[in-house]
Amino acid sequence: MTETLPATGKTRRIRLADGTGPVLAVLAVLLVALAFAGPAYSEPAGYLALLKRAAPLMILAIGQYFVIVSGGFDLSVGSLVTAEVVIAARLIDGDEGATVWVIPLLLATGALVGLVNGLITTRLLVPSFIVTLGMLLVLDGAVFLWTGGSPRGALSEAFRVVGREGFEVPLLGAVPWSVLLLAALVVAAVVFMRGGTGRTLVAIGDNETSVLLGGGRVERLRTLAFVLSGVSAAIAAILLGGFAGVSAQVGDGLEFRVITAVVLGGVVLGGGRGSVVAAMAGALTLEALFSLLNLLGVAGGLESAVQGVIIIAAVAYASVGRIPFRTRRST
Amino acid sequence: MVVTGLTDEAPVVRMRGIGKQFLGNAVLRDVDLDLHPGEVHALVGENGAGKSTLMKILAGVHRPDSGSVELGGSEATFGSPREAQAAGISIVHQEFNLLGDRTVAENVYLGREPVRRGQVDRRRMEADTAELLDGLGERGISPRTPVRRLAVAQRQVVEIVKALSTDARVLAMDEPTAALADHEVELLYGLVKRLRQRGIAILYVSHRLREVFDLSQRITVLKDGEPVTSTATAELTPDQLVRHMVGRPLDALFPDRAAESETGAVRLAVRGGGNARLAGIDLELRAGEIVGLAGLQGAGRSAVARAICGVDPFATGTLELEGRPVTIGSPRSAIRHGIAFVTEDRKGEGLALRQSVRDNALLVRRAAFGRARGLGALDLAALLRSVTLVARGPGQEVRYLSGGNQQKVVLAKWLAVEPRVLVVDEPTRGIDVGAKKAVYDLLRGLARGGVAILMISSELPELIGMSDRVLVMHEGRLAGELPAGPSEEAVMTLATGHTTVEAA
Amino acid sequence: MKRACTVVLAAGALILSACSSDLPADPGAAPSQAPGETTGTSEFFDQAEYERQLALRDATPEGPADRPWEQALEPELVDTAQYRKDGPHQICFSNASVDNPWRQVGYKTMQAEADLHDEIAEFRVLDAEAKDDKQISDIASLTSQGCDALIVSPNTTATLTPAVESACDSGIPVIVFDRGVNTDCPVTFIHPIGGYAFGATAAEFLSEQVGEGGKVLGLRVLPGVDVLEHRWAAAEREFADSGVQVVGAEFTENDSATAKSIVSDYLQREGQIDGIWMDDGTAAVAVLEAFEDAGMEPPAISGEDQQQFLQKWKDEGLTALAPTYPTYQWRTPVIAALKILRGEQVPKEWILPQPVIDDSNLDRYLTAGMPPLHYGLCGCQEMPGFPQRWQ
Amino acid sequence: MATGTAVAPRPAQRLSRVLQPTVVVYLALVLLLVAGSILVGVRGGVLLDQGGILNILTRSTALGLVAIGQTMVILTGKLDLSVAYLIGLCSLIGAETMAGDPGMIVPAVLLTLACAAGVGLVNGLVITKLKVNAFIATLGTALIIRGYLESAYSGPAGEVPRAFQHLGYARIGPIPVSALLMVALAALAWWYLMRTKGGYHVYAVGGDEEVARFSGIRTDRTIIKVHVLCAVAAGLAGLFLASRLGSGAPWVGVDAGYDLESIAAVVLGGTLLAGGRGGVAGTIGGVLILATLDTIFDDLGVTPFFKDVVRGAVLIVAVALYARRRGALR
Repeated sequence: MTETLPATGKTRRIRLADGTGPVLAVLAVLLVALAFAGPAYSEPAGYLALLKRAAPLMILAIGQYFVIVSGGFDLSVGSLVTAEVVIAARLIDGDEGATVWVIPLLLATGALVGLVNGLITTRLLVPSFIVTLGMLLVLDGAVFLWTGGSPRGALSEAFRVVGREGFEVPLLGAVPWSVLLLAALVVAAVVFMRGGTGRTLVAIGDNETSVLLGGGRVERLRTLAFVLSGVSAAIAAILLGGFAGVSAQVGDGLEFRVITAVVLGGVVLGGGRGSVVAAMAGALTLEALFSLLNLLGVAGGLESAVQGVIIIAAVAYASVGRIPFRTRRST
Repeated sequence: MVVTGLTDEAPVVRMRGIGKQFLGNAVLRDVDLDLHPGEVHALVGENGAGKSTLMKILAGVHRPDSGSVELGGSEATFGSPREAQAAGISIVHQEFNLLGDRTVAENVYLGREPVRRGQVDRRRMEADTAELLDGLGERGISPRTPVRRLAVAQRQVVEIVKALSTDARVLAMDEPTAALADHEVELLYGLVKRLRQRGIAILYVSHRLREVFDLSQRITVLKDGEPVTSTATAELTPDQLVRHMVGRPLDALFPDRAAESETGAVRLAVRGGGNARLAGIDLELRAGEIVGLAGLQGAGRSAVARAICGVDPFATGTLELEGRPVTIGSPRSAIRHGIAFVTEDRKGEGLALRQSVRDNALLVRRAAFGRARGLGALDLAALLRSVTLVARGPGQEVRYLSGGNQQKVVLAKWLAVEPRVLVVDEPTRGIDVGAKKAVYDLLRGLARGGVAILMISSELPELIGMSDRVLVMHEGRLAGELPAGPSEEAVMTLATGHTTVEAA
Repeated sequence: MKRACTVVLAAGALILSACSSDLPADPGAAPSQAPGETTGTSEFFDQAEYERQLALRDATPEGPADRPWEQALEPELVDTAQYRKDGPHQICFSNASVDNPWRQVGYKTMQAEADLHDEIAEFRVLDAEAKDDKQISDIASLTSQGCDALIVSPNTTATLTPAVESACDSGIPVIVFDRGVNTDCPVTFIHPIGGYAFGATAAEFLSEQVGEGGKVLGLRVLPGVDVLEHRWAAAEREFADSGVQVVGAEFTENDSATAKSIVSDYLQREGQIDGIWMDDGTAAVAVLEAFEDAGMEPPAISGEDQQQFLQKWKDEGLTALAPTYPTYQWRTPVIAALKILRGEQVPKEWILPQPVIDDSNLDRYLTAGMPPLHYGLCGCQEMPGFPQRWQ
Repeated sequence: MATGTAVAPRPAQRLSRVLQPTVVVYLALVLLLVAGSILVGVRGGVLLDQGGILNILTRSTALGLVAIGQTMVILTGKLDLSVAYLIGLCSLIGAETMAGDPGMIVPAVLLTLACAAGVGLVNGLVITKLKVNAFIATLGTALIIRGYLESAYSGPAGEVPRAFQHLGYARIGPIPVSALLMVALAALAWWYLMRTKGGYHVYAVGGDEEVARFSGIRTDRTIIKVHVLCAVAAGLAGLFLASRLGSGAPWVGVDAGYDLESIAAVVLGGTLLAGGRGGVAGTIGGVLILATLDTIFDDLGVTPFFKDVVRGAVLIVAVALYARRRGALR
């Protein structure tokens, strides 16, 4: 603490945000392991396929990150994904022309669900865990009440392009559109989190009062986080629906999987700590892990057990493992 | 250093040569302290002098690095507050250690519930609590009331009862009046006197000289972790005590006041401002001046600050900025009108501790202005230099900074939005002398730059030394205005509504 | 004080006298087939039943040819005169759940069937939402509510057996369909031929298509559901007999995305897959898309009678087969209930024919405009309200 | 800052003192029963006949057992997401150990509860010693149990003897014995929370862990204890379900969603999700409300999808009301 500040901010090193290091290390190990386990991973196409598969979860992780880092939970994303796919199928009903207005409508629906979650959380002071749990039940029921029990209609080819198809790039081969979309969202998320609003969102998770007294619109920003989470679920639904078509089970269990992913990325439940890149890396790590286990022919049961051990270990490492580190730093 | 006891009884606590270091900084060096039964021993000193640390060593929260603690004549080292408690030493914390949803009795016996036939003996617990409350003359509090429903002073009583319920022989009280209104302090006086009569030894930590002289029989002054003097109260005058505490002429710390020519037009004016806690507030702040706002704790100083800054806005009256009436209903609107508010609770309200220096310094700018609308470009490095921040870099998390540097970050985040009115509430609480001086210089520099500053402080010398004018509050109203450099006595006269003030 | 004591005592006595149990009587010598504890599929394999089902595939059904839901294979009729009762009737139905499209289509068909009959004054339904415990309560509650006949679609075979037994004991006719129970107390048990036939038919087709040494991937929904386990058990045998290489058997939980990912992984790992065997066709289209997306020709595939699969099959001329587990079986229990209440004979085990869709009869089961997860064998095409009611 | 006057209870405050969440819950339950009876009556049925009461109580039993445990965990400010899988696991351990032999009932029950306690102990240790957030710790445990269940079982297994099945089926009039046992357990939990030192510490830890620690309470022990108790309660629920089903079933807890549903019941019963406030009495009210809603909807022939919508809405509205009242009190 004898050093004074560097003269400008321009010389700052590229610094890994807190908690990003471990997850990236694990991810690297998994990717290398994948290369050994499956011949397909010896070339870019294999990794692109992995990214394509991971894209929906990674996008959900971005949305969930906003909510978690500002101190909340969003348990409604899984059923929101299902609802969006079912809504899309019913509204499009195989009509190519409908795609153009249905996609904005889906995004708006996601935003609306997020808005409701956010408003109830911030205005009615209901813990977000409960709000989004209630929303999970409501969405689960409402969408099938509307369609009479099972999905109806069909998705158009145009709707499915983003989730399913790709474009040719020299050297890389076919790059899926979803990977491109993912890349765009990653950039957008990183830019957002580096900007004022993003930093303020993290500060809310850390100390809400300081932001409030600092003139921040805490309620609005927290609501924004839920809206972004809702929109991310809509985008994930477009990708998942595009990837595999209509299904009534498409969002099952996604809410816990995405929270696992975000936590795996070192984002602290309760807010105020963690980076969006790490959250996405957590999602990719999880998907890479599933792919690896699958390639190794590990049975389904072991898969969830491994997932369980990993999240406990990751969080335990983050909270216990950091303590000696912390003391060293504070001297 | 130790003067002979006033009472002939042997001291119940003898602390000898106590030393303590935190992270290599010595906060206590070779401190001796005796506590006698039935005696109030005041421990005074500036913030950061080591009072709290010494008290926590007594209460078993910290272990001393050197020296010894004797209790009733035999060596005692306490590994935990529990052990100290068992030995008869209890502590009344400055911050309440109470559970709002539990009843008074449940709080008093928290962790030590009497058990009878396998279950908690509620009847006994409540009866004993009632008895303790009775013994202190507090009949207004029912042992069955949830603490949430009690007034702050009543909670303080509960804290004290909690401390007494362990059959304490020694009671350490840390700023027990900090949260109390003026008339509530009187209640506490009575309480302390009754405790004395029971033969309890009391270590009384306070920065309020009046209380010290009213209550104590002996005073120990700490300065920078070292004992300056330990004397019978009767042998000291307030003037002497202040000199012991400060150790040097206070004046040297404070920059020169504003010259007449430097004060400009009225920047902010409140007329007839009032809300639940305030009534009839009329005040003016001029560009370039520092106005001190004095008053006892609870007199409404912070309420004025919170009202001006939109946290708990005025419900009545008008507020004018540069002659134009404005409505300020939220911190956001205050900030957008150029009003900045350095709150007294740095950690709770000021900083996002796990975020970096940069993020904290930019917090207000980002939170209140979004894309920096209406603000010029910001040179963060220059800003941080201007507050003389010492940190590893803008990426360092603020929780790793010292209190003084944390306060500089708080100031920086407000300076980043170029305020025209700056309200500072206890700007030097809990920071060391060097940092204090830096804060003083910074505030004066800002005033020179044309900022109107309203400063609140419980430390009268500081307030007097810094202010170009002093406004004094009493029970939610402005009791009067004093010109630059008033005597403490003059301030206290207005603040207490009395004509005589014992403390300098 | 004394009075209070008396009251308490009286109340106690009353309570004791009211003690009772809803526990069904001990089945005693009933062939309580204890469920096994080991993993794997062997516990689900029953050689005799396997052979019986394979034979049943070729048996000629009795009953009207245009209404397969009224047909029965090798019926062994039982007398039901004891249940004869004048209408109008209250028919009750304890449903396991409506949590998948197959059950949705079936349930709608069943409601339509109930609407057809004026003798049915009320058709009461309790949905167990896939909870065994709730279904046990549901059955008990229906039994006590004056139903004239009780239809049960059990959620789990083993665990629902006692509840069905106690319903039988109450004297009302009980009709069980779809998944069975381990007791023969119901008047009739309605089901299509069964899982072995389903699995074997599909496997025979695939074996023929891929030939010896061909690679087949098995895609299953869930472990532990007996009907589904039978399908795979039969298929495994068939594949082993014909020398087909089974590259894997994976669970998809009926999720298209999961299924598609699994197939993509296998295509990466194996390079080529010649045939896809599915125990449930819900994800068939997604599976075929995995091949398309990998730039490969569609494999030989066995699916089911879902609309979207049949449509794709027709549009793209797939090499495909759809053994079915027909949803029209949801009509039969209502018909059976009324027969029983009229005192007419019904088969003790009412085995419905299990048509197989191949290229030759594909058009018959494909109705344009139906939802993607509609089932072609709903037997509902002639019912009032078709197709809107099913859309 | 504060007015020193002793606060005389204002009428609104007095009212709020009467309207404790627990009272509100039972008032709501009564209102629901009345409204339900009318609705069902309009359709020509009777809600609260013997069958109806039996239904509501039977339905409440398993959820009630889990929710009692969950209440204790939530009172400390934690939560337990592993109960659903644990219920399935316990039903299997119980049924397989009994294997139809009446002599094995006692050992099986003991073994099951010991296993459950072990899982709870792991949860508690991971939370307190490894300092893992309870949400993650118990989600992790849930996944591990799920993994075991998936790889080791493919369906119902084990067999409970008839003697044990009486637990699930015996009743006194319209009151199932198991429901009485559940209520007895609730009473025991109530006694523990309201009357014993351990219970006091549960509230203290949930109210403010720091204050509790400062007052000499071994907070880690309290947290571990509630997790063990919660797991044991889930174990009892598993045994009860095994006795109802006649065998163990791996997914019996998951299919019924007992993890989130138990949390919903606890919160519906007025316990604060953040801990420190609430209790078992409210929880039982919450459980009864959920079961009554179910029964009413069944009697009205409402689709399960509509039920979900109502459940979700009820949950949010109830907690919003509690939050308002609490906010008004401050």
